Amino acid sequence: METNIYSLLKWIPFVPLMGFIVNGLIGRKLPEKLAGIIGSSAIGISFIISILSFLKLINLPEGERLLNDRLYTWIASGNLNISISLHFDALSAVMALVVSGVSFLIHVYSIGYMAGDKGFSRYFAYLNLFVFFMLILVLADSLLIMFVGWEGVGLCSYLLIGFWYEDNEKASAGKKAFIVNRVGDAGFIIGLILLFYLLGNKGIFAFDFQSLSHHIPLIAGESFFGINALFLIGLLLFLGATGKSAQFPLYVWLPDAMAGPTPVSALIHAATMVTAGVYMLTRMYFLYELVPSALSVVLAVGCFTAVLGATIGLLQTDIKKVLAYSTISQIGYMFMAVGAGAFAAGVFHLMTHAFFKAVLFLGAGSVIHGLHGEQDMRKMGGLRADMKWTFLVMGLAWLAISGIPPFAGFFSKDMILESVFAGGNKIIWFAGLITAAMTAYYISRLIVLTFFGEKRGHSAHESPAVMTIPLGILAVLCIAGGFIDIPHFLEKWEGSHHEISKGTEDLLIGLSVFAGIAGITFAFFIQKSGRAERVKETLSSVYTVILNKFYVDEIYDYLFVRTPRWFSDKICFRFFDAGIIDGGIVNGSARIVYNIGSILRRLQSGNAQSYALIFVAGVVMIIYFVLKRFI
Amino acid sequence: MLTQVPLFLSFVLFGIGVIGFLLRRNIIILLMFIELMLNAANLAFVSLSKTIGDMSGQVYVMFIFAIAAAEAGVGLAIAILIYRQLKTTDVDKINNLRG
Amino acid sequence: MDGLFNNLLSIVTFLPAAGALILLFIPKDKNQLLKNVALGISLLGFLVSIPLYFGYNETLTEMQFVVNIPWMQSLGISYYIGIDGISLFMVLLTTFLAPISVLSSFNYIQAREKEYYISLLLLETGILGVFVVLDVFLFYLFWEAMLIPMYLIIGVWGGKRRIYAAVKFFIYTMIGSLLMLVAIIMIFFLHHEQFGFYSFNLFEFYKTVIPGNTGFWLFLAFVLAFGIKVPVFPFHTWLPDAHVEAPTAGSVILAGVLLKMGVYGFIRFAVPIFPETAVAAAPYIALIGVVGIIYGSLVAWSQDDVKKLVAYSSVAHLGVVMLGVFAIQVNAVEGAVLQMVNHGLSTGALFLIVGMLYERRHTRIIDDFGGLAKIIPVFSVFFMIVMLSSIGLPGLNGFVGEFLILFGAFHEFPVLTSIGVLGIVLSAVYMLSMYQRVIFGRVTKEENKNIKDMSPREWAYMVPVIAFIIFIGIYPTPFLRKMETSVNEFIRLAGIVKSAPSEVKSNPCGSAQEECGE
Amino acid sequence: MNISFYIFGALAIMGAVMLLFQKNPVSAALSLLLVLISTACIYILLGAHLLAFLQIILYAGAIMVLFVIAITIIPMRESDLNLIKSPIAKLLAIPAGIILIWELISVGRSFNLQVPFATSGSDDINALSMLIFDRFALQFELISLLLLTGIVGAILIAKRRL
Repeated sequence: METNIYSLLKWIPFVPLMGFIVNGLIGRKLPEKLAGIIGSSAIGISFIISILSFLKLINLPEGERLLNDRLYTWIASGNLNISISLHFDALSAVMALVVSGVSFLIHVYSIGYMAGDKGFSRYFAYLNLFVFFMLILVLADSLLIMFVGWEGVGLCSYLLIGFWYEDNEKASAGKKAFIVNRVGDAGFIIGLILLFYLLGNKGIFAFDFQSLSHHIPLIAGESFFGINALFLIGLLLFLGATGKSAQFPLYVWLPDAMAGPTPVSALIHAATMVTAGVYMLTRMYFLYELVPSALSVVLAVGCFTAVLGATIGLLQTDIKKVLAYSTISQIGYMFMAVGAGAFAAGVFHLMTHAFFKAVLFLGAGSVIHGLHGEQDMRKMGGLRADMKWTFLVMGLAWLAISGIPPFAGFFSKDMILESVFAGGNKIIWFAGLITAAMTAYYISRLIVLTFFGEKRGHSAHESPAVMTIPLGILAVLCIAGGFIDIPHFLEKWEGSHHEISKGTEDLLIGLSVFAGIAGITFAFFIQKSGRAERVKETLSSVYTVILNKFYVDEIYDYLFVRTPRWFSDKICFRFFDAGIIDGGIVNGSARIVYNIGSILRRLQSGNAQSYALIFVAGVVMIIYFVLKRFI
Repeated sequence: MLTQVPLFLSFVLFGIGVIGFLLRRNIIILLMFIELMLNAANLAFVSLSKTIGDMSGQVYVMFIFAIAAAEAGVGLAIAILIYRQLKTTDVDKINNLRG
Repeated sequence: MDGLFNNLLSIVTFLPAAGALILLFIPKDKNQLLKNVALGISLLGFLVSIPLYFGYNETLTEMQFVVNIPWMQSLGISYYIGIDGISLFMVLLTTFLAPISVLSSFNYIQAREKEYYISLLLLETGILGVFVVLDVFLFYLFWEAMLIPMYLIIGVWGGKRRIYAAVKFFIYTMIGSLLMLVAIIMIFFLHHEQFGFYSFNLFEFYKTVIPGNTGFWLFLAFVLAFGIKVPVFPFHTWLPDAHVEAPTAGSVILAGVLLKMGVYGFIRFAVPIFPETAVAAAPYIALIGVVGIIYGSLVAWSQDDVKKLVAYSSVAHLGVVMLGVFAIQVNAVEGAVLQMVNHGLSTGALFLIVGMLYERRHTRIIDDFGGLAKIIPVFSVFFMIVMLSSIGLPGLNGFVGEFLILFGAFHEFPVLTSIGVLGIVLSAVYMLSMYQRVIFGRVTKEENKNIKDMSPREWAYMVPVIAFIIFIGIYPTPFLRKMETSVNEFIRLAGIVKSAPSEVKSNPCGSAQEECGE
Repeated sequence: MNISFYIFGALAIMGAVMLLFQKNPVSAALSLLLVLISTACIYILLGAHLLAFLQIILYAGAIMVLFVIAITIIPMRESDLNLIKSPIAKLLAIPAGIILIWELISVGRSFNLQVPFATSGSDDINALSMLIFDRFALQFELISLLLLTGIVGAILIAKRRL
């Protein structure tokens, strides 16, 4: 396969980078509008270039759809030679378009949302930097470059979650996100090193994805400490993915990440960054296809997270928290797809999810904006009349996420369930179906609490056009997104197809639509006039456990924060470092010398004559020995 | 009489000098014992010089005279200084270097 | 001109000492002049050292810019200096950090300024000497000589417990280096026994065959000397004390280059002189390195003094470097050398940052700060970049070194390396916690409300460091390329199995046989 | 000849022993003088006439005068003149001295210098001065420097103010 040099490619990430530099260096001196326009137009240009590249790509014959732009050699050491180069194939094209497109809309939305904030230019600088890293992640031509973007988006996520740094809790949420991500990243980097190492042992030092996909069968039989090496690599990379994509057990940072500005939650913590794990696994599909065992782990974890996220989402009262757990659950869905080997379906759901979840978040942002920062759903209600436009778009997204045809979510979700079913995992499939119903329920609950019923204290105002127009565009995509034939475009990633009969397929579609409708109906039924309260009372213990998110945060806090902290402070520092090494050995030996000295010091009476006596005694003895020896 | 005899005399004088230096506590008396020891050394030099018939020994004796004079001068000056500072000539009480 | 180029290395090494001599003749009370001259000299030192980089031919394995003048011929001691691709960067790092540390002292040092700048410049010469000499005797001379100005800098211009810290630093280092001296003399005589002539030439030491058991003990002496300097895990307790008490510039030099002397010692002396022993001991030393990573990070986490935290983070970072060196694998060693430069830059910069905080608030306790981002935003940005570099964020310098080390070390010690990767997580934990408590949150203390943002002088010394931090992060190739050959040479030396010289002299004691009494 | 030697030797030892136990500093100085003069006489008996005279002039004259001046300047209490207090030192000092004497004598005997006394009158003073100004010229000059520094030192130490 030839590699094309397509020099426009580098500008996809670099225009946002320039936007970051401009806004970062002189942003504070610019008027607010200008800073916003610079930030947004940088992403706009990047989007346009993505479209141009995409057009160029689809004009290529089907087998050679790959654009490549090699910039320079980054690390050259020994046999290792890693160059910064960009890779544009069908998968990265889809991702680049989604990322830059959604980012652009959210940038524009942010101009309205963040208006008047003290850190306006800082916000846009961070956001541009995020897009830069995200595009690097997407366009990277090797795992290591991808890792650069991977960590970079983590950094930006950290910065943006803690954007209002004066609130210590928000800053802590940012820190938590970064650190939890780092745990995953450690897995990623070990997996990457293991992969490179094994390939290096076979004499292969080209680590771009194309040659990886060629050479990976070479190491298929390798084992490492008795474990199948590829399985291990797959798991380690997946650990990285669970960190970034907020999967069990590393999902805990995402709900806290809602501390950031709402557009950030929409962009980073729903549409783009958190789906990076799915993208990465899809990128490495050639590896995972060789190790079905790793894929089943992915499937199990994805399914478990989907159920878990949806369950916790059922009872949350903070509007953004509901969406956060929904995101966790939906990404679980994507991993289910990946785990079932239907990579394309995962990416398809990734895209539709990006659309409808962005709308939900931005709509929620609009509501929060309209209510002057109120996030508790129990204090909302009846906003239908005040915020017609917002209600309209959120309604579309609601139907989309609930899986009602013909909205986008229906197609992708159905595809996932179908491929899971086809893969033979009936239990997983059933869990997925239940999750779909629960999803429909909690989103409907959100809509009901927010827009229906009577007003609870707050009156709201509709957001300005700069916020509503991007919302509108995204809402259109919620409808149209399902008809974009991503799976076909990503044929390569389709995975092995298990054929199922037409009849079964129809039945499955029927069941999943039924699940969605059931969830919605149930929500409307139960939220009416105190029925929820009664349910709460009958199931109070279950209710408490779920409301407290199964106490996972507390358990993690105890296991991974308090205990090591205690260990570090009391055992390592105070006992071992200050006590044993410093107090015992170092100062102890000093004290021994000192004590011997203070005993010997007594001899120094200061009396010249006693010195003389000792001196004479010495002379006498020396002469004695000399006499004995020689005479 | 053999030339050994004055040599042995010098040994005895030296020994008494050492004993005195160790026993007495007045700083001036101590200096006197130092002079006594130097004197004993001189006697040894002279008698050995006579024994082996080399005059160099006597030259050394002259040098020691000079050194003894210098030592006595400086030593007594120090004694006076100590007395002025500490109002005592008792070596037992002069222990500023006590550790 | 040609002669100048040949003697460039001597000039680079002794220019600061000459500068100290000039300072001697400036009256005590002309403070501004003193500072300017000191700054000028150190800047000149850096400028003069730049041609070393461009003049260094990376295709050659042997030492370059060599000067070899016999000194005490009867003992085979000569003034023998030269650099390879590894010491090149150590020299450049030293000369680069020198003007920065001088500049950072302008306000910090208020008393005995003349003596301070003289000590600083002498220290620079001492360190440069360690990095360039190829004569073991001279090496020891510089190794010890450099202690004195550092001891003074900590002991005279330090904080409250400066005497304790200075003495601890001195004695710790001394214990190690005395044992090393014994080992050096031992090898010296072994060499004489085998080759029949006296020599302190490093390459003669390389040739000396050291029999197994003796080799082990002598190697241990070297390990102790260099290990204390690095510092590797159980010998690190002098470091936090020295750092906390030292003035800013002292900490910068200490962390930036002094610690590198230990690692450099391993690369230049311990491993090539005892290749077999070193290779056999490598897993254990790598283990100590990994323990250092985890332990240093854990302890750093529970510190409440910013400087102490950074000091413990140094222990962790140097643990990574040790892991890299003792992997004895080309990527890992290159990474280790690069990481030494990186650590010098980022930890040096962290100490500069702490120094700035201290100059403003006269405290280093983390809880005395909080919410600084609002008051001094520019400072916070610099702090952020430096912190990220320290935790090894890709795109900044720390990552490249760390990745190469981990990648290379994985070849030799996969399990250890995987544990070491945890250090990446932990470094984020303690650094971010510290950053958050200092910079984020609300301003709670009244005193913090009026502190000033960075002054032009502070810009002047932070910007070059930041520039290098970013540059190495995105384009490390110029650095890696220059060191490649030398690193390969190091690995070759480490792999050699020494054998006794083929024609042993008929009289094994050679010409001067006093010592061969039995 | 022999007899006079033994007499002077006995006088010298007697003076030394007296010095050991004198309470009065002036008597102590006189005891020391007795030792010095006896020694001078022994020098004469040994034929070292020049040294004998120098001994009288320098020691008995100059140095003793210094001592007497010092004694008169510094008032001394009776108690200061006693022996040291420490009983251990008292117990050890005399045996140490006696053992030292015994050891020195053994060393002296071991050299086996059984040379009979040559009572051949006085030495050649010319030869002595030739030795001083020729072979020991440098040392001689150094000694003069030593004396000079001794003088300067003594003045500096003892001065109240310059």
